[in-house]
Amino acid sequence: MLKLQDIHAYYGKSHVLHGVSFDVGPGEIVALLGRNGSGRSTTAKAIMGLVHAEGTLRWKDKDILRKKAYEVAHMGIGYVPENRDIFPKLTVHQNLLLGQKGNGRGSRWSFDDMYGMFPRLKERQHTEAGVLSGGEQQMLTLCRTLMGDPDLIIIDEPTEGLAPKIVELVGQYLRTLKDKGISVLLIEQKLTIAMQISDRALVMGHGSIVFDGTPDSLRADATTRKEWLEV
Amino acid sequence: MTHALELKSLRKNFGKTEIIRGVDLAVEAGERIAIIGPNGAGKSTLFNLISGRLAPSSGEVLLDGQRIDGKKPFEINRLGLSRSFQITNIFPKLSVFENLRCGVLWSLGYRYSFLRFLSNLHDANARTEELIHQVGLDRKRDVQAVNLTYAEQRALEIGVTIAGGANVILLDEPTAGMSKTETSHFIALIKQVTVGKTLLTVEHDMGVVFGLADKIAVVVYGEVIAFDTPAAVRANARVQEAYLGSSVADAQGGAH
Amino acid sequence: MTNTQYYRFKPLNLGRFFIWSLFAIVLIVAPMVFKTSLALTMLSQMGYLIIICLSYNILLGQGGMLSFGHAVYVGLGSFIAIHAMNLASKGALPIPLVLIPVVGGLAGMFFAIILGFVTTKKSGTTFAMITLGIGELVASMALMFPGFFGGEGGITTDRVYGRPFFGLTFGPQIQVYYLIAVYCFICTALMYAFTGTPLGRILNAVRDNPERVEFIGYNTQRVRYFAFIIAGFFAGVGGGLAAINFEIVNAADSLNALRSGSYLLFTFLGGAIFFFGPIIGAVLLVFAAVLLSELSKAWQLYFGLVFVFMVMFAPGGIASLVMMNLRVAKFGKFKQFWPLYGGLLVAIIPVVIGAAALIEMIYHIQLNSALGPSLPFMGVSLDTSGVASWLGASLILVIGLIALEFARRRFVRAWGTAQEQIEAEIKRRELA
Amino acid sequence: MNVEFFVISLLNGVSYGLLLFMLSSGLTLIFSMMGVLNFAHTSFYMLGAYVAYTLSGIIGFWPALFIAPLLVGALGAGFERYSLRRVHKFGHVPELLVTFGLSFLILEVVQLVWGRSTVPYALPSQLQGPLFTIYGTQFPKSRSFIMLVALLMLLSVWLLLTRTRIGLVIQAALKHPEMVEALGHNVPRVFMLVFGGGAALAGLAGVVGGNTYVTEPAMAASVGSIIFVVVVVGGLGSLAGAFLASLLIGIVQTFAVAMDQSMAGGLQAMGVAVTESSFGYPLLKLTISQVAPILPYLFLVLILIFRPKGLLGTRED
Amino acid sequence: QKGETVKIAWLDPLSGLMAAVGTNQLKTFQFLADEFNKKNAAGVKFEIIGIDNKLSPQETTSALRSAMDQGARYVVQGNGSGAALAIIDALEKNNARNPGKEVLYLNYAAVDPDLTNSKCSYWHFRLDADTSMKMEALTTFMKDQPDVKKVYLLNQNYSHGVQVAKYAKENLARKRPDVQIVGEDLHPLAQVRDFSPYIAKIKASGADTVITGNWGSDLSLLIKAANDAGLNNVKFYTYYGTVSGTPTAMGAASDGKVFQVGYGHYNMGGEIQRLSVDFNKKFKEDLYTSAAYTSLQMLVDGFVKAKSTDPVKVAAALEGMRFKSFNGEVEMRKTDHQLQQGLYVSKWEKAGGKFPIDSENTGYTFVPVKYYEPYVASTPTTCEMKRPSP
Ligand SMILES: Nc1ncnc2c1ncn2[C@@H]1O[C@H](COP(=O)(O)OP(=O)(O)OP(=O)(O)O)[C@@H](O)[C@H]1O
Ligand SMILES: Nc1ncnc2c1ncn2[C@@H]1O[C@H](COP(=O)(O)OP(=O)(O)OP(=O)(O)O)[C@@H](O)[C@H]1O
Ligand SMILES: CC(C)C[C@H](N)C(=O)O
Ligand SMILES: [Mg+2]
Ligand SMILES: [Mg+2]
Repeated sequence: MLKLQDIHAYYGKSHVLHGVSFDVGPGEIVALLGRNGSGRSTTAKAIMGLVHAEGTLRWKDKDILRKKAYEVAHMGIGYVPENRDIFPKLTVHQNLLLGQKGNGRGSRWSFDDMYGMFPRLKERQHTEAGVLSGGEQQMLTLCRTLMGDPDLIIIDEPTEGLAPKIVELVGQYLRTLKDKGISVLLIEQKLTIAMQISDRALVMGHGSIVFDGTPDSLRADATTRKEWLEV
Repeated sequence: MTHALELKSLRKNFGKTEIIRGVDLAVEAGERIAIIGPNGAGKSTLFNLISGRLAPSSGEVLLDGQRIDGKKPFEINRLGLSRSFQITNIFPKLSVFENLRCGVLWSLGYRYSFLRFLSNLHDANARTEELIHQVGLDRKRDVQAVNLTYAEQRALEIGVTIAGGANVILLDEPTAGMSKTETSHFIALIKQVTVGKTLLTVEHDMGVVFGLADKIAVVVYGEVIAFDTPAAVRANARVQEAYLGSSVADAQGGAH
Repeated sequence: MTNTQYYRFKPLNLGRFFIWSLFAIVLIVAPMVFKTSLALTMLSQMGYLIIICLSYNILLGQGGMLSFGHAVYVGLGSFIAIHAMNLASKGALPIPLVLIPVVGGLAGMFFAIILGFVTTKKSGTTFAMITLGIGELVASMALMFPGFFGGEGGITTDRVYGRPFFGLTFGPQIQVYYLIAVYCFICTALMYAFTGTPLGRILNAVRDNPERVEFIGYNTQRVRYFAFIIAGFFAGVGGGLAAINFEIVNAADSLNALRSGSYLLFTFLGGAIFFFGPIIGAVLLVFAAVLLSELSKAWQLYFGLVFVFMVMFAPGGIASLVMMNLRVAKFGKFKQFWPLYGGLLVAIIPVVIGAAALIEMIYHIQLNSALGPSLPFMGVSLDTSGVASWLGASLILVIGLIALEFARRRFVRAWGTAQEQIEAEIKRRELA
Repeated sequence: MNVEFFVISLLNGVSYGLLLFMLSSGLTLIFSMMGVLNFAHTSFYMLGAYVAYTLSGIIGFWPALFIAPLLVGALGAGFERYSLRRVHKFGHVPELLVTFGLSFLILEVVQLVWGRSTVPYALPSQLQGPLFTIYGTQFPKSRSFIMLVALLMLLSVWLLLTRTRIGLVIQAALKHPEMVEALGHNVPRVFMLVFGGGAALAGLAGVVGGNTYVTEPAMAASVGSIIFVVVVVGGLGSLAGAFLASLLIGIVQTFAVAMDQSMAGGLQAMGVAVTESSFGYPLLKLTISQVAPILPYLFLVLILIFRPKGLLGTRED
Repeated sequence: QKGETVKIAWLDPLSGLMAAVGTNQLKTFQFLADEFNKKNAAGVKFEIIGIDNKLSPQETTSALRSAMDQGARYVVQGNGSGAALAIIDALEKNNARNPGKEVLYLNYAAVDPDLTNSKCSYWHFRLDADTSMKMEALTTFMKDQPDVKKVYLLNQNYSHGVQVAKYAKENLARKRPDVQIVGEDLHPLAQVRDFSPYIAKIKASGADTVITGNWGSDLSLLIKAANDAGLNNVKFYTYYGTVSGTPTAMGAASDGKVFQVGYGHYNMGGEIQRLSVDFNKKFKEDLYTSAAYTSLQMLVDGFVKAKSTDPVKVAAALEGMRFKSFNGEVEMRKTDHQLQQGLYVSKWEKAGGKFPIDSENTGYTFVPVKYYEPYVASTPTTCEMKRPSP
């Protein structure tokens, strides 16, 4: 489905990704691991067309390199950024509304699905999103992206700032997504959850992929873990 | 007897929803308290009430026995209570040095002075240098705060918070967004700069919580359901059910 | 640690001494170089406008307060100053002329204390709109009180009164210029000093993040209010000097929103993020207001064009352009830019000439056709009725544009590489 | 005040209020959605009048009524596309300044093309004459037409804001433009459309305002600040607020003109002797009618001090 | 003297609120200078240097300095008494401080009576009739209008407007004590967009006559609002009905309802009429500032009389000089340098017959209904002229 080959990305003049290659299949959960600053978020942005990138980037056999973010979104990729980026002055409901494309008909997800997933959001649906608690905001961003009915969802550190119990919940929901045939590219710091739910794990280091295999093989590969994940 | 910080049946509602539903809490001087609780339980709101960002709907907040509820943030700060923010909140266009110096000025009595030069305020400058060193930003002394990395900004956030030398310090998720290594670094830093002070922190990372706190307060749905030592809290069934869940917390807690 | 600090500051101080001396020398020498009476008028205006623009920048650049009503404080300062002069010459008030600007300053400060109290309660757009409202109010009301404001004609005065001050009567413009220059220097120095005081720094903090300032012990309203009062004082000093310079002040002219707007525009054009930006702005203001409008009937068009392009391409104002080049020079990379700038200049000349010729011809048709179809333009005579002039001007313009684009591309490329190298250099130094 | 005068004044007040609303609806749109203090708004208003003047000479007033706003809107969109968009990332002050510069340019170009004096932009025959006569005072058709247009503007902007997500998209994009794009919205195009739409509304106001009042180069500057008052008093981001504020200002100002009371009179009524030598006599003797046209500014200042959100606003900054 | 070029600096607004008026006047001066250059008794050539003073007294002072730098020894100005005062003030100082570089100021339209009374200056000559003189003529006319019974004064709240109101009240009390002032209003200058509240007030007051010194859009909008509301039985007595834009605003609807007082009208006949027509052909605008003609004529005669173009000599020659302008013989009164000339009260009516030339292509024109000899409108002066000691 998604295929990256030798992607290079730049912030202005600084070269951040040095040839990233991997792919994500349909209905697959792929974890993208790595230390702070290794370039995981940049990879996500490169896919979305939010940073200048070079290389081959294909989605459903179409070239999406250099496409504008809204075009990429319309082709079915959803993105949940790491710093949440909720719209603080809009209500929870309006935030979700903005996630929809068109009038939302034909989407796999409805408002009720979202509110069912996180009842807390339903309680707060007419509140300004800016006053939500940190964790609530995180839930909101996830739902907002789902409202756009993506076939692939890229989630950047979704469990950041969530209470342990909610972290588990998120893990469950990611698996539900998979059951609905949606692929997930999960960018994580916390190994625990990523290892539990993903089908495949990628490890990034210094702007390129240094490991690609199943979670089990990563668990077994002490050197990679030592060198690229722990300090 | 007076406590360093005391909350008496504190309540807060936004419109019709009551977010804080009667919190009583007494913190002794020099204690380190961790506040945990599910998302949206009202931890940050509690901090906002204490620090004056919000006014309580009812109830009292006492700092060293003195009522501070309803006061403005700057008044509370002048009484010796300082806080950091969950979302980094520094002066983006000023350098690291200037950020910290701003934090120092009031407490050294320079107030709104425009008759003295900053460069001649030797005590303030010395204190700032010391702070820079403490938070480990020597190398970034003259870098604008916007240009710092996330972790550095968090360190600066703490630096600005402790700069005024307040005795009671509130930290809202100080380690959010940091990697494991950075986190443990940071805990050491926090421990070091808050020696002898009263500390309240909000945290989700059980590793941090257990590594840092003398006592833990568990907030659920706007109420403190437990306030005890870490071991006792961990054993508390209600806490387990309401907050910790099973494996994740264990995994986090076990890592330290 | 402490060592490095001293090492850091010393050369800077030397440089500072040098710059201030240079500033003083420029102030002293300027009227000796530019001798015409027009030049002297312009220099005098620059002198007090520098004070006004700098005072405006205490609000805009340093405090993040966008004011649409700065002229109120300048203007009221002028009025009080002029009344003080009239009283003094009647012998009712023992104030020598050299202290009149201080009177203006105190007046500006007084009104800032009164009006600023409500204005500075808020920040951001709300602040801007309150200043707009107060500005309009004061300007309109002034016309209704001819007793104090002198109505349409304003209030006049004679600055020559009392005993001469060390032999100076302040009748001749040159003496007035030097009075202005002295004030200009002192006020600039004071305002610069202000940036280095605790209040000055906290003001920056309020600009950047008012919320956090509340949590380090400062009352943001208070900080804004104090800054507003200080700005009001210097605005009033500038107003007082203006009153001395013109010996007339009238409400319609000195209080209105247009005047406030021009302080804003030119402070911004000069560069609000640097202390010295407004100085450049003030100089430009005089050139635009006095010279440009005399050189060409189309001055507002030129002004609008230049302004829009400046905001689009150099939002930091002229000062930021200067600083960017200084940075390049500091890293020893400026040499290669001489020819590039030369190229730009060579390309711009025909663009300006061509465009200006066209614009002037169009304006000539609109305004001056009574004088016949020919107009003098830079030494040649253009004929608006003939095809040749139009064609020629267009041709020059087009050629210039092509050359400019060419030069621009080369410049941008070189500039990019230089910046890249500098960034790398900085990183390297940081690591070292 | 007798009934006759009251009715007529009320009518005048409402129609003036609606004129203000017509002038400011486009600004509300731009200001509330994009946060841009568009100083060139009234310049677009002026352009609308001039373009319509020329067009109605060629194709007649009624076609011009539609085409002129479109042209002005296109111009606004072009300005957004090629100038404002570049400046957007630098913040609000540069945005404001660039529109300031634009207002200079438009003024000069208008003067170049149409000259510096009033142009004879006349009402079409259908709009000439009174619509009805009440107590011997005529109510002109042209004014009723303005009222109609203002109401239509209210309706269409309201539909735009409530029936589409454009408002949400823009507000969200002010905070996190990249995120909004990542959610699949073409943000630049929306900005351009909104700005163009605002300019078109201003243009439309010019088309109908220009012949009811006068079409001259000073027409832009003369309504420049009053419409900011309307938008701010109403509350940033609130269309209903702007509407309410327009009517309120219109009515207050109209009735204020009728009041010849002054503070001096009030004091005298209370038994305080006020003479020409009393302190502040020039102020005391001002009548309300004399200050009527500047009451809106007083209103603005008071509102901002006591209710910074504005009448119906929800946002504060 | 023969063949000399005389530079005249024209300092008036080319931008801002009064740009239209200023532009028209600059064209008038340039056009007339061209005409005079073809043939004049002194044989001089006039060169007009137009400088934009933005209607601001302060800008005027710098404009004046630049004019002097460019060698102009004569300045003309007319819009706004504020700027006029600034010039007088500056010239008093300049002419005292720089002997040999004196400059003369011909004021062609700034009508504040103070300029030739308390603030009078030897270097200032006014060619327009001031507010009090025009009111003198206007009220003399009204004296004979029995239908004037209730008068409403509506003026701009600044010096000119206040003075119009003041003189109107004084003069009417003197000449028509039976006339009732039923209302008086001062409104802020150039702030009112909608005059209908004022019209409602006028109507409610029962006034049959409005006296207004308004100009520019304040007059255009006022009259438009009156016409819109169908205020048909009220006459407007104005000062500035001819100023650019106002005729267009009046149009057919104001037929017979607007009076104006001034030193001329559109159909004066003679040379000025020929020039007006030429001007209109050339610029598609009206020539309404005929004081420009008087200015140049006076200079020419002054040059001849002084046999020099030196301002000092010319100033001396001008004092008390009588000369012939387009509107008959006029005199530059020595005591205060206020030109004494005849004034017309004219009425807005359909053009044609004896008065074929219309205004701004409206088909309407100001038809003279009464002419007053100079002495009628002449008002006393309190000027104590300080003359330079020879
Ligand atoms: N806007 C930017 N401009 C310049 N450099 C940037 C920018 N954003 C990130 N970088 C740099 O790019 C590199 C990769 O950053 P990225 O955000 O992709 O890392 P990450 O793996 O997601 O880490 P994190 O755990 O911090 O989210 C880092 O060195 C970072 O400093
Ligand atoms: N100004 C406000 N208006 C309305 N509701 C608010 C406001 N501030 C906070 N809330 C609500 O109060 C609840 C508690 O928020 P708070 O930020 O205190 O949670 P928290 O315990 O810090 O959670 P987290 O751990 O996720 O940060 C949330 O549901 C939030 O939506
Ligand atoms: C030209 C006029 C409309 C101006 C008028 N003479 C005045 O003194 O204000
Ligand atoms: Mg990341
Ligand atoms: Mg929180």
